[in-house]
Amino acid sequence: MSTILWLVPLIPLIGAIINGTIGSKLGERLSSGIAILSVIGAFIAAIAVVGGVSSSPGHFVESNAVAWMSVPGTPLSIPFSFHVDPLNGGMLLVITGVGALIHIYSASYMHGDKGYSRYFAYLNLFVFFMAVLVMAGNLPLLFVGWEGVGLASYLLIGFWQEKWSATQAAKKAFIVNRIGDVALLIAMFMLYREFKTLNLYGDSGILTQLTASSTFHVETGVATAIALLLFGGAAGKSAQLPLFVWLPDAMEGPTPVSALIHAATMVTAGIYLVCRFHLLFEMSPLAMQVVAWTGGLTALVAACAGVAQWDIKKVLAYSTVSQLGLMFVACGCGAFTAAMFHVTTHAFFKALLFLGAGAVIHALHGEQDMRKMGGLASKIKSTHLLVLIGTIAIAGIPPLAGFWSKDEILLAAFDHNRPVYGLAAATSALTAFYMWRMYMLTFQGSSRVDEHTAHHLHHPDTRIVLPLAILGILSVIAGFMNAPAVGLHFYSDWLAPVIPSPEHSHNSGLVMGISVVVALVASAMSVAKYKSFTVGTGAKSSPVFAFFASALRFDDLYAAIVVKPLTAAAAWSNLSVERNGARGLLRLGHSSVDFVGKSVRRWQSGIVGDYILSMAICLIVIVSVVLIAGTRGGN
Amino acid sequence: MSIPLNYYIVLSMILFSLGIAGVTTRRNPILIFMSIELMLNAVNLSLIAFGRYLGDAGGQMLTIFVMAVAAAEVSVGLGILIAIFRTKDNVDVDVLNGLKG
Amino acid sequence: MTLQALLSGQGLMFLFFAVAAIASGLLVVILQNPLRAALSLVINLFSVAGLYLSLNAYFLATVQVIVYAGAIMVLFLFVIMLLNMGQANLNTSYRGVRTIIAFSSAIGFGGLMSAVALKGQPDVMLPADAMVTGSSAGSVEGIGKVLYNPNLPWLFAFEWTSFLLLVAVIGAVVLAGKRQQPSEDKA
Amino acid sequence: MNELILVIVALPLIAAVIASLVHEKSAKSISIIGSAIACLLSILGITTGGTIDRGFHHVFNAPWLPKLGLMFSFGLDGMSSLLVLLTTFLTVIAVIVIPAPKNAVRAYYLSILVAGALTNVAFASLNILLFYIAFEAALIPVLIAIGMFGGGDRSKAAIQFFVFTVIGSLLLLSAIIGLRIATGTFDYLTLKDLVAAGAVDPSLLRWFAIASFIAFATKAAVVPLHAWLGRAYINTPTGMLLLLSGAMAKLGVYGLIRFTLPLGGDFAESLVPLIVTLGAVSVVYGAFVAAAQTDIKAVIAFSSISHMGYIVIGAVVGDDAARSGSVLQMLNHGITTGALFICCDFISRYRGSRQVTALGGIWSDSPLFSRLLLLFTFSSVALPLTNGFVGEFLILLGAFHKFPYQTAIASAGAIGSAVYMLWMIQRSIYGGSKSDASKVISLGVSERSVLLALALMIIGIGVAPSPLLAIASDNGHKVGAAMQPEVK
Amino acid sequence: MNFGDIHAAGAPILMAVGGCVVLLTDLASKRSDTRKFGTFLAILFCIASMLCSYTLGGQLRTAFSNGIAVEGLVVTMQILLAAIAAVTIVASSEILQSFHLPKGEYRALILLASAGAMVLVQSLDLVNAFVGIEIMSVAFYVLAGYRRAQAASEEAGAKYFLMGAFVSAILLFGIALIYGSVGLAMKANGLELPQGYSFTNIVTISKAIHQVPGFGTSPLFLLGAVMLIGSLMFKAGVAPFHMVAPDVYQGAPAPIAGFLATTSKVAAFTILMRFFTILAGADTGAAINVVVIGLALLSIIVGNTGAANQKSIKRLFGYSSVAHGGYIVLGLLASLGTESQAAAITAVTFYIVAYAITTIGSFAVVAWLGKDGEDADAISAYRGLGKRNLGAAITLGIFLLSLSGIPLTVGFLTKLGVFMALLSAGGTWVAVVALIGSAIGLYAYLRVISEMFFVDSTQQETSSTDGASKLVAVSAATLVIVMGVFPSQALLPSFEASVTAPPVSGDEVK
Repeated sequence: MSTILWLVPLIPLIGAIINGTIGSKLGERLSSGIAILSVIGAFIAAIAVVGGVSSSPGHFVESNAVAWMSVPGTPLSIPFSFHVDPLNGGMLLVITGVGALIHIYSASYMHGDKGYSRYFAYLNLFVFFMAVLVMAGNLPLLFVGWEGVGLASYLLIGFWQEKWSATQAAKKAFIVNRIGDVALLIAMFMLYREFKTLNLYGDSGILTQLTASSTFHVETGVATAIALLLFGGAAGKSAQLPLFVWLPDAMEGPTPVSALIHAATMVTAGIYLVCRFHLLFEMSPLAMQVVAWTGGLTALVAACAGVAQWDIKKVLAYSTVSQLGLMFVACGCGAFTAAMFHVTTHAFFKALLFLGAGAVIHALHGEQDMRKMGGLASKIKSTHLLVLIGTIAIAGIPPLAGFWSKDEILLAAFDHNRPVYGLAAATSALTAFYMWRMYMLTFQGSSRVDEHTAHHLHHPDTRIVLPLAILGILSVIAGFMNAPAVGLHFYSDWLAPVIPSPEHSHNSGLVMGISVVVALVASAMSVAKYKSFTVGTGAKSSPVFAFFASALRFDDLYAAIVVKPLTAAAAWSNLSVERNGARGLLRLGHSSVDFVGKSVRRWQSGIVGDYILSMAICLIVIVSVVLIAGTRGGN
Repeated sequence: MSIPLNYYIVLSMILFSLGIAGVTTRRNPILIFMSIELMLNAVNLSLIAFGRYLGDAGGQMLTIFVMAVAAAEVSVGLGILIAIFRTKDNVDVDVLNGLKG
Repeated sequence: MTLQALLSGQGLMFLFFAVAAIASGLLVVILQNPLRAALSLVINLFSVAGLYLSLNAYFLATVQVIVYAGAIMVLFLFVIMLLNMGQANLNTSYRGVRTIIAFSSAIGFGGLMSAVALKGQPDVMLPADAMVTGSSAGSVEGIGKVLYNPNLPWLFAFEWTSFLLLVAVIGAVVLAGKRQQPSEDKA
Repeated sequence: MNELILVIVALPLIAAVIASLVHEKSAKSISIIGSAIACLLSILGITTGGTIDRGFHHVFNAPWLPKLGLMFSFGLDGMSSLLVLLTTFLTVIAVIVIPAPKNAVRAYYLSILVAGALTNVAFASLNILLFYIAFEAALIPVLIAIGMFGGGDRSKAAIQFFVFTVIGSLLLLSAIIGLRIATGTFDYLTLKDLVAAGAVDPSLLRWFAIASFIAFATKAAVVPLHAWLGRAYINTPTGMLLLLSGAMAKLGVYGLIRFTLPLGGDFAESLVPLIVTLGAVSVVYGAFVAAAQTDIKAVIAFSSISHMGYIVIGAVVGDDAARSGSVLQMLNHGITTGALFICCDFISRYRGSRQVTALGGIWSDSPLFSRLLLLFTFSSVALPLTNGFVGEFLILLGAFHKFPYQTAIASAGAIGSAVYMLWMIQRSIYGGSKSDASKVISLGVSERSVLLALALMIIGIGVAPSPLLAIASDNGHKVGAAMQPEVK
Repeated sequence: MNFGDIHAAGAPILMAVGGCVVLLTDLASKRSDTRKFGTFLAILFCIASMLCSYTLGGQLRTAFSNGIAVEGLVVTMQILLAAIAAVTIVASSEILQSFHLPKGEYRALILLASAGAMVLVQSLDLVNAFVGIEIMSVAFYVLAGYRRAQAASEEAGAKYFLMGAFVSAILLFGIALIYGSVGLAMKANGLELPQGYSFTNIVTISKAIHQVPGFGTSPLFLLGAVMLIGSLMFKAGVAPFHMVAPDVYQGAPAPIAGFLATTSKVAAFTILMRFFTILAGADTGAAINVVVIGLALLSIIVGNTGAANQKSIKRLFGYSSVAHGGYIVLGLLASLGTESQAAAITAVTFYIVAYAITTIGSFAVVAWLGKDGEDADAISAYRGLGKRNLGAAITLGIFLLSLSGIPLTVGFLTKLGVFMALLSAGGTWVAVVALIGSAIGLYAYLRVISEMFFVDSTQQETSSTDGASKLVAVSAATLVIVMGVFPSQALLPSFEASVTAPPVSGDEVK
């Protein structure tokens, strides 16, 4: 069993290497084939592993440790070791499953692009790093995956490297991620200082020491610090409030990339990290509050921004940020299982929506502005139907998946943190509103598509519709994995060995009622508003709308308080410290030597009389000094 | 009653410092050289005075050699000075400031 | 050594010659006309020669008069005439503050040295025996006995003085001699 | 056999002499042969052969000036054998990849080979006066290389570099002589024992600690003493720059580990907090100044101030893991920054300019070159699975429990490195291909193989650093059971 | 006076006689063919003098009734002086030829000057020293102004003469006062003059210092001693009496300047060494030592900063000679304090020998690069020399590196020697100032190297016709490197053995 564990990351890696080195010579069909097969292979291996996990007594499967970094003479020895238990087993399935679908989808979507094989190499590389991140048995290996996915997202966002905005967005994504990574790094050092090991599992692993909390006590200050740093790392990766600005710009990359990385997998790594260290978070109530409030505020902010976007992908991007905010609300309120469940369901319907949007854009030959869409329902019927399912799911309308998982979160928020519940409720209302706005502007209403693209609409082929269909089905049935109200708690039992399933809350009925009402009312308002939308009516957009459109002007805020001062500091240190300071020192030395030299050369006036006079005077001075010292001293 | 040694020594020191005054203030190289001769003369006086009061011939011996040296210096020195100032109109040592800095 | 002792016989001679020497020395430094300065130097030499006599250095006194005053000063006068510096040349040797500094430093030096000479040494009088016997140390015979005596240190220096004079001769010929090749005109 | 080091040092010198006599064309091949053999031999140096004496193997002693106490005494331990290997390796690469300037081919190869040989003497010497002589004599070929083959204001750069470094090393000389007078010997091992036994008066050791720290900090370009680096690196020809930044800068840190700490007595220990703070400041300062540069060579030059900051922290912090990481990072920095400088040389040669504004479109013109450049960039940014990460991680991990705040600031430096490196990469290789066909960077067989070799080493060390770490941990500082974080 | 004494004073005698012989042969023969033969003859005499002093061996004795001393130090210095004379004669054949200067007289003057220096080196009695100094100086005045057609050389000669005459008057007055004070002190304390010694003999002086209480600080003796040291420092070119060096070395033709610089330094420092050894014992030592160390530091600072932004290379070497004079004095004083005086004297002698070789070589390069005799004095003429005449550039480069004390050159070992002496004598602060001085000096020399190698110029290829000075320069450069790497083997064989004994001072010589 432990060897199969190795297969999960290695097969995509081999695919990436093949595509990376000789891909361009293989031709589209073969290179996409290799890529898809390698991800499907990983998916099958993942299934086998998950099977192994559920059958094994301790509910986890571990690989043998291959030595990586070890300094002789010190206890420090960090191996390549993998450990799969129910928590990362579930994520593994999502990653490889949704990954496979998106590989199939992008085989057709990227058709004709000259970097075809390079694209698939990067995609496989991403799956490899994501697998390593999730399955890592120790923190440095997790960090390898952590920064690895950052690298993959950099490469993929900047895939069309001719576009300046694409490479700019890629750089921005990597740097913002890096800020989070540094927080994670410092957290790692603090953990190493506290637990004197970096292994997560095993008898002396950090998590085992955490569980045996009786023998181990961390006074809350340190625990809070570590928890907050971990959350900092998670915020960087999962685009939470301070560090979310990179995700909307990441839409520069190809749409399948957005679907895979910026919806389903990479962004959820932050939540996985928090859930993995849930014991630590539970130790410090302050950390829980911070997580909850950050999540709540991010959700609300992103939702407001989502309402005012005209680019279809931007809407979905802000929606992802907002949903991630909700997941962190769940974590902040102790409902880690609910958070993980929402991760899973969100992966399905958000991937579905992104791929659907991709199909729409593909059909309209790259048009992404919703003001130039409308009335597509009749033209691309299959895409329209599946996107509708996705919209219903995400809007939180029962019985689809979105409703169940969001309801769990709202319930947890309602029980533990009433004000955050308010934020979450408002967010889910806004979510319903902007999702239906997107649906109405794209598929309903009068067609604002210019006639040239209209009459030879590009109908998506089966390789695009099949993944949509599968995701559609999953969006529908996934909700029933964990619907406690209806008595289904398959998912929480699955996670039980790692995260204790939440106790039954008595006011679930009330919360469920409120959320259903909120979702339906918001959807109705949105449908009504955008049914007969024409470009003219949008003209008189209110200042609030513009404020929301620019993501509450966070970009300008960061430009003012972070980017400008740093560039000024760089310029200052280069100019004043480097040019004048350090080299100034050299010039100072030079000029002082010059000054003394000049006075010596002036003393050498060339006139003999001066020389003899100065000799005479010097002689007198010396004589008197010696005489005074000699006689008086008399020593 | 003989004259104490100090008188001679003070006298020679006065003459020596007069010589220095001459050397440092004069602009005409020949006169500078004469002042140097004056200094040498003062030294000879003190040598002989010391020799006399120590009853040792060393002083006088050194004076002989000093005179020989003075003669040699005069011959070479005047040779040099003539070579330079033959063509120059005013005989002034400050003119020689080609080499400086 | 009271004043009146100074004025008696031996002292008188010393006083006379000392004043003459100092006066002529001062004139050498002061006089603008090089010719007059040279002549005052000659007077100075004579007065110092007189002092030598009072110190029983007869041979040296004569050498001083003949060689120093005679040969060297004549050479000086000859050179002064050669470079037609006879009449008082125009630029006085006064060079502003520099001259004052030079003069004061010279006087300072003289004062310092004489203070040293007076303070350090007790009044050294002539040893009794030297006065009486009027030894012939200063005479030609005395000098000769000491100078050429092989086991006295001065013979070595004497021999080398010959080479010194040789160098001086070569130098004079090379520097002031006539030019060999016409091509070697003034660069 | 004991004469191994002598052969490693002598071979390049002999090759240099022959190269300077023989015709220009074959000068290059001779130099390559000479330095390549030396490089292979230095791999042998890593194995513990020859006579062993107090932790040093391949110990070799021969009198040079016995009366003065100056002996040819060589010895290698893990650390110095790695650094010797690095130096010879960089020499080979410098000779292969970078074409010599047309008018003085022989002088160019001569200066590189001599510089490499003298640096090796410094790394392997066990006599502190011999170390000093090699330490200073190695500056001469660099001075000549900068002066004769350098860039724009090369004469100013050469003079400033030489005078600044020599002043530092003069202090070291006075310290060494102070030791010699107190103990009567220049031999490192006896000195080390004497100091350990406390037989040397502390005020002398204090002076030795201060003077040697200033000299080595100047060499390793720690912030206040880095003024020479900017102008020197930009104006050094790339071949010599590989050695200067790759091997000679490490002489400074090597000196700290080998001489300042053991011989500096307990005063050196009290210096450690200052050095670590300066290291952290160097990391941040280097990042800031690099971000403000427009010349890609300047960006890389100032980035190496930042990297040296990490290495210095790791070297002095006194933790075994951190020190082994620091030694490994010296190797990594030599490889990564060397590769970056080589790419920079290609860009400036084919594109005619190093200013970022004039570049762009290299990605589409020369795919292999730009992918390798990207890999080197990410290694410089310390991406996991590359060599940069291993060293940096160990340094910061080891240094954290003693100096948490400095380490935190230093890790923030990692953000800085991402900012300026990616900013440079974006402006220099991405974007539409603006230039005509002549500007396409075409790699010859030898250049391609060198770059690929470097890439393989970067990934290799990133994935399997343990064998090298084992060697690197033998650096003369057995701190007993490492890393007992004191009770919180 | 027996044959032993003649042998003891043999070296200078041979040189002087050589001078006369060369002079006579030159007069006797026709103009044209004397160049080769004259040079050969002169060198023959130099070698003869070297052999004569080498055969003296190292054992300690005096001759000419204690007027001169024979010991390791004297032997080494005399051989060095003879070598310098020979090298200068060889190197200056070019300037004699192109300026049609009288050849016979020139060689005679060089030999006689060297003879005077040798007398000074070996003299114990200040009278002999005075005569030796005068022979040397008079010859120098003539040599400085030898190329009388050129204004600069003329001016150099006149300046050197006027200052030299003034200083020799001061020197004489110093000797007179010492003679008087020693005589009076010994008479007052009833000490008898040892048989065969004069009052001005260094042995007697040291006897007076050691045995007469309080004599060391008696004002008359102090005044005399200071005057003596001051004038010797003028000859050695130590600040503040350094004024002569830059001007004369720039004025005089290069080979002559080299000869002046080295011979006067070698001679002056030997007698200074002798005088300081006897002073070190006395309580006067403290007062004079402090002052002299101050002067040495002053000359290091003046020399190095003066050289910093020089326009003329000969002036640069002038200032560097002042600086190195300062280092030698520092090494001298510091080493006298230590218990192992012999080792210290060895270090200082080694410094003087190394400095002599470097300076002769440097001036030889300047002559070599000159066009038909005219020296390449302006540093701007050296711009881009690396490309035009690589051999000359490398040679000059080696000398400059040696002057700045960079390892693998002899300059480094000398700097090391001085620092070791200073630090072991506890002079840490003095060492720091010396350190700063050498750094400034490094900057000055480096500027020239950068002019030669790092700046490209448009000047065309300079064809150098001066084979002789090229030979001298290159051999000096190789010697600098060889002595830098293997000093013991390369040195004069007599050096190691002979310089073990400290110079003659008080008691040991009877």
